[in-house]
Amino acid sequence: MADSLFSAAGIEAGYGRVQVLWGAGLDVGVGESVVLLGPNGAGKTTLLKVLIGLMPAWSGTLSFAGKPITGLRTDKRVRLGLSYMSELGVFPGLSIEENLHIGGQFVSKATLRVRMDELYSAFPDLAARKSALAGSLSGGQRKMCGIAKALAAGPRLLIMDEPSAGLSPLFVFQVIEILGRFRSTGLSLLIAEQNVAFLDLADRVFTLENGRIGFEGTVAALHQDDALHRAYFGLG
Amino acid sequence: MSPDAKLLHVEKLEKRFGGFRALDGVSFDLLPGEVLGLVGPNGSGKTTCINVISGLYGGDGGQVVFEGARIDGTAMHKLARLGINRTFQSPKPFLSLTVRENVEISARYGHAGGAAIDLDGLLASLELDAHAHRAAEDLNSAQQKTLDLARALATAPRLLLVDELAAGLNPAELDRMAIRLRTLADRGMAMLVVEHLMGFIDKVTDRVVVLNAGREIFGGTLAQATQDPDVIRVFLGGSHGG
Amino acid sequence: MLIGALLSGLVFGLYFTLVGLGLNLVFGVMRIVNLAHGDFLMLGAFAAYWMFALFGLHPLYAALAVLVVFVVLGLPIYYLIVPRLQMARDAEMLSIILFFGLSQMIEAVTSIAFGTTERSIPGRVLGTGPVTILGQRLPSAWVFGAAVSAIAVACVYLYLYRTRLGSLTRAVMVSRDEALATGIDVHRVSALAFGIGIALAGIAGVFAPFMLGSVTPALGPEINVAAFAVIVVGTLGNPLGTVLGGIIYGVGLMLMQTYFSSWANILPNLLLIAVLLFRPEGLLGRATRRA
Amino acid sequence: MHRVFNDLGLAVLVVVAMAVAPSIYSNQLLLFNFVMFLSLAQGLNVIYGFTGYLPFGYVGFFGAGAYGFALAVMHLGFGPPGAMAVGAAAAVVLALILTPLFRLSGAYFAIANLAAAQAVYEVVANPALEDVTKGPYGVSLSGVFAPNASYAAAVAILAFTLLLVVWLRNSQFGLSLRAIKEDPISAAMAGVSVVRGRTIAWLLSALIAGLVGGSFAWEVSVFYPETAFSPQFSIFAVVFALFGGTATLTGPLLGVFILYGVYNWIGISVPQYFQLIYGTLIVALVLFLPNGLVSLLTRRGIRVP
Amino acid sequence: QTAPAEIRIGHPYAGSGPYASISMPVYLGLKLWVDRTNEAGGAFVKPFNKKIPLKLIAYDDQSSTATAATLVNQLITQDHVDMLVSDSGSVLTSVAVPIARDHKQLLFNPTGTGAAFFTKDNPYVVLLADPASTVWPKYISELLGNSAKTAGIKRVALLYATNDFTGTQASTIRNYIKAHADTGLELVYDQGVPTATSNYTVLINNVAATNPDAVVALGYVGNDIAFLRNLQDSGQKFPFLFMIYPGVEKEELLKNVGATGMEGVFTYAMSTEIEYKPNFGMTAAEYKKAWHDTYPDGKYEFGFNAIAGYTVGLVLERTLATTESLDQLALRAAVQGLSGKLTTLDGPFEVDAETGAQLGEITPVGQLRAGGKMEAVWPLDLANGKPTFGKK
Ligand SMILES: Nc1ncnc2c1ncn2[C@@H]1O[C@H](COP(=O)(O)OP(=O)(O)OP(=O)(O)O)[C@@H](O)[C@H]1O
Ligand SMILES: Nc1ncnc2c1ncn2[C@@H]1O[C@H](COP(=O)(O)OP(=O)(O)OP(=O)(O)O)[C@@H](O)[C@H]1O
Ligand SMILES: [Mg+2]
Ligand SMILES: [Mg+2]
Repeated sequence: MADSLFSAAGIEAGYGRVQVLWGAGLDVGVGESVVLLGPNGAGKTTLLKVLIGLMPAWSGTLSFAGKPITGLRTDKRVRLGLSYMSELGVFPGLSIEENLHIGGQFVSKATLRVRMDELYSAFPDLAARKSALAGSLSGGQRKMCGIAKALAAGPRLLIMDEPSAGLSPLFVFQVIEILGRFRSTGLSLLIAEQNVAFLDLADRVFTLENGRIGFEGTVAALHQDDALHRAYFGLG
Repeated sequence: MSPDAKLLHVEKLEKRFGGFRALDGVSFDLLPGEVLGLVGPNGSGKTTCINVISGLYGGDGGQVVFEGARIDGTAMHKLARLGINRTFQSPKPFLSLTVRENVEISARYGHAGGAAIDLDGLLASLELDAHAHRAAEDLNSAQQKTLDLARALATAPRLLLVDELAAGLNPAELDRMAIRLRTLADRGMAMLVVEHLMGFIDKVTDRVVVLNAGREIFGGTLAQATQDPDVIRVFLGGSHGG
Repeated sequence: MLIGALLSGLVFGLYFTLVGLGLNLVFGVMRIVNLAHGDFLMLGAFAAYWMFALFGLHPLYAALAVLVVFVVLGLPIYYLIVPRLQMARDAEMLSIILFFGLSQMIEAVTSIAFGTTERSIPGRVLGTGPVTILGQRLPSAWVFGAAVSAIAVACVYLYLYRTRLGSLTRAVMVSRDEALATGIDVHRVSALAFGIGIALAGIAGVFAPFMLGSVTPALGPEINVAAFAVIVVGTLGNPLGTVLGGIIYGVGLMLMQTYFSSWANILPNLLLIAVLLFRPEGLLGRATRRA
Repeated sequence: MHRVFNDLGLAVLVVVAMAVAPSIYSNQLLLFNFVMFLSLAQGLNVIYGFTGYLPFGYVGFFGAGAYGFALAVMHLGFGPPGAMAVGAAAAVVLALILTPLFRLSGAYFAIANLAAAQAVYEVVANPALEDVTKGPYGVSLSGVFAPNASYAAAVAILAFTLLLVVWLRNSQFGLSLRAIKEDPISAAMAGVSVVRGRTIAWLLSALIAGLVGGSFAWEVSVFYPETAFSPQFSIFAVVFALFGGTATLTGPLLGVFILYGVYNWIGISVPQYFQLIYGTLIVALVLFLPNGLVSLLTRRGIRVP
Repeated sequence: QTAPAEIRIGHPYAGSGPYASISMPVYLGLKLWVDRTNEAGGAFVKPFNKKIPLKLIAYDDQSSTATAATLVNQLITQDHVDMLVSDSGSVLTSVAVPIARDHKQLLFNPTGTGAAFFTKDNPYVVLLADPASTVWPKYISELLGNSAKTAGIKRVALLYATNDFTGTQASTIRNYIKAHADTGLELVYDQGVPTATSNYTVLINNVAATNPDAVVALGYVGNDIAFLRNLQDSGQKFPFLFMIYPGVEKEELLKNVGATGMEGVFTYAMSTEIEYKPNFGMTAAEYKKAWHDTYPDGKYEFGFNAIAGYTVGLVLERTLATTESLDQLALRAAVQGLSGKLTTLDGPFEVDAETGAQLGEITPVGQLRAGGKMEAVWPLDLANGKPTFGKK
């Protein structure tokens, strides 16, 4: 296993007085891709929000690149090299181009220019409508824009919440392919997903059930477990 | 196909946003109890199609005929009472009302005729009964989508428009949802199902229409579609996935 | 008469752009209605008055001083009020009430401190005699005020569209939640926008004694009505829209004064309603989708 | 079922209390203002609490009611009851004319409504209409002045208003309004006629303001357009309703009793710092009780009438 | 009957809001009088044949009529004041009129000049420190008529703020001009503008375009300041310009407009300018000094409203000294009794016996000279100077 880039341990969190996470923890190595599987309402989104700092953890610790980041604000975490793609993913009232600029807010101008060219060639649909408002895009187009925006930050770890939800099969392949390409440049990934096609990207898998980590291991190990296989790959 | 047998007849539907043609002459028919899959790449106009049929947007050309009468231009709440209902791609429940109140409202105001709906039974069949007295804002997004469905079903529609209900469900849940929709169709409810997961489409639909850039590029069974080179090129991308 | 009305409408309208600009910015970024906007303007006017009366300070320097002081003043006010307010369920509506209360406080303190008489700064301070443009004579103070407005608008435009902080500001305008998720320090961006917003009101206030004849502590509410008209007719969050709104307002007002003078004050109201009804997103706005 | 009785009980209690109050306390005009603001705050509750639209120009309907009353007395020779009906009708007609404002949402609606009220004021106060409205010169209706009768009328209006709110809170129609408030598109798809629901709530809300305006015109009998269209009526109604907590029966009532009570108390005891103290109070209240007084209870899961 | 320990005087005033600038000076003038009187041991009250201290109960109505109404009611029903003085200006006075009448309490009205308040069937109101709006422009109308004959001032432009105070004066002047068409007087411009108008550049242009000999521009203080400043800035001159406030609140106008900007303007020559020989109370000069001694910080300008407040006090004092009892109708009778006998620093006091409207205190027309000096120019018996007219 590679050196640890990011780790979370014993995370408890919730909304109001309702506790959702009960001591969940996970870690991502440098250059590693981790997929977080889990049924609806297990708390995946909640966990990711805690990891990026959008929600406070009631207890537990977080560290990134060896530094503790538990109480750090989101913007500080982003500066350190974390990046998050929410379920919405874009600024609907800004153009695609502006979205990418905001995504790359902490990156130097020259680097950003190069990266944006890369992103536009990876997402030709976006390149064709640079000045369209992200809010006028279809669900799938928006996701593409959101991914591009998150990548524009040039993060070391990209955290994504169900990037494939609502994407057409072609786009799912494209997204996986694009993420694969960025992974090979050393990007670490932490992806909450339902779509098992993403397991192609995964070095390791965590499952989250009722706010607790259930399974942790490689994709191969997941396949070997009958019960898990049934739960996450379905019968058909 | 005799004209009166058709439940829904969509002809040369057009919708423009500014200069952009989101729908560019889409036509299809739907029989009672038939499930039609509406698929296509992102941005091809599927949601727009549902938006126009359900009255959220007025069309810019073409017509929509439901049970022999033109319905384009009819207000949404009237369409609901006529027997057309829908779910939303991003769920839109009444957040501060309870789950039960959500469905009560549509049963009370949107009921499209026929026998009264057993709301508790409906909630139970959708696995929402445990949350009946919780506010809808406490549900997660998949549960909210299911609530959208419950609300639509509470009006006893004859035509149900389903927009990406399955997105975000895990495989086990997907299977259960597919069975549910199939059961409804078998009882005579016609459906237009928009979905990207081909496995789900395969289980639920009788037929598919593939849209691209606001135009139909294919009509037929899913099996045929997966062989069609255009469909593969713009939509499926090599493999038929899901 | 027509040309005179059009020309002074233009000049007067540019000034009203400045009057509305800060309100626009604050609403755009924080989704709060600063009903104390007019009172901050009034404070700017009193600041300029006293700086002139005590030290003979030229309004231009007063404007610079007001800019600095108000931006700095805006930060604590922001942190004291806005984050708490935004935790409320219907913060947008609640803000109307909160800032109404603040406006009362400002007016009360000003009345107690300075009394209720009319105050102004002599017109000659901004140049003597009328300026002749296209054969029309305009008060030189007005031309001055309009010029400062134009500069302020240009600065705000450059800030929003040409600086990094500005584009972050626009991102917050679009979606606070997404801004948080993207790692934007929303409070810093908002606090600054709030400070700039009231500073713009303050600068407009510096010129109010010239543009409006004189000022009293009760000036606020009147100004708000005009400012609302200007920013709604233009587009929320769009400084160019505010320019358009201001000019339409100014020209409309002057034309009304010329041809239907007793109805002149109904104009901003009708303008505002008409624009909202026919183009709810404002004249320069772009619509987003509903489902 | 006993929900309804709780609500009704509270309504009856308030109406009876206000009906007997003048025999205990002799500043009847102050009591009148209490009754007036109770109705106005609840009238605002009907539209804001149940549909989410904040009419910041609510005084437009109040003024229309007052001037409707005055014109009916001056030009048609109507007695006060008939003139009240005319006032109410004027407010409802104005509300009908303004229904297109529902295309707007949030602050846009509030601001547009404010502008509409200003526009009505500008029309009424215009000297060009001196023959009809007496323009800026004000109306004098000393012929119908009868403070006891107008007080009774105001209490009757309050009773009507409270019953209306009780009904909205306990009926299917009220539930459909809340659905519209949450999400109009979903409500339409659930078969609720959004336009109809909103319009009914809007007209009812305007009707209340119109009636109150009529009773106000009757009570004061001499007034100027500035009086009948004073923005203070809107602002107070909004502040009181929000301070108490909207969409409940109790909230706006508490808001009026407490805040307007405090208002008068400050005004009489420390007039020099009246405005400062009241302004500070409002700011503090919003910051510390952003969801209204009743949220102290509802937050703990207690149902408030 | 035993004498009360104090005479309670009730008065609502506007400490904030749009009417504060006219209301505060009246309140402070009244307060000055109360304080001075109490220093001297109180006011002599005839029914008890001794001096009794005064107590001023004043509430802030914040320029709100609804609040003003409840406060008036409070003063009557809770504070049981002996004498009730309404707030300044017609709008805030209006709500007090029916309340006072209903409670059979005499309303001492300082400056609420709206004609509608004064009806024959209501004995419970009396106007003290201003003539009724219809009476006020008597002399300026006459001066216009005279100037038409003697100086060729014929084409008149009338521009007024649309409120009760200025609107009523405008219509009096308009009627005069129409009735005196034989003198050659002619209205060439007649427009009302909203009272909130704060810029007159375009209006001045439009007025000038009608080529008038005389401009009569009627507004409140703020309007007049804006008009004069815009006029000065625009470089436009009119041979004859009449405005209200250059005379009424001269100090405030001088501070805001400057003496040059006001030179040659015709205006009401108020008691601040005309040395009336009061038969009771301080002279204008003495009062002005007293005012500046009492309120030295310049927050509240000395002017007509300041005099009005003090004048109200003087009338109250004389009323107490001559009334048969503290009964409200007796007070009214006593006020009536002062009519034609009392002259204050504000001029001769004369009340319409039937309606309670003020007929005296009519202000002559004055004209401003260099340095802000004023000469009364009409009527001739009060004049200490001659009207001069500018060039076209
Ligand atoms: N804003 C909220 N307020 C209260 N409870 C919430 C909120 N958001 C989520 N929850 C609850 O927290 C639990 C976990 O939700 P979360 O969204 O984290 O799940 P998830 O695994 O991301 O599900 P999904 O697959 O639907 O995205 C759910 O039971 C949900 O009802
Ligand atoms: N209100 C709108 N304003 C402007 N453009 C719109 C609007 N609604 C839809 N569009 C455009 O119409 C096209 C079709 O959108 P639609 O939402 O129907 O796609 P879709 O097929 O549902 O895509 P997805 O699968 O991603 O949901 C898109 O390009 C979108 O940008
Ligand atoms: Mg989730
Ligand atoms: Mg879609």
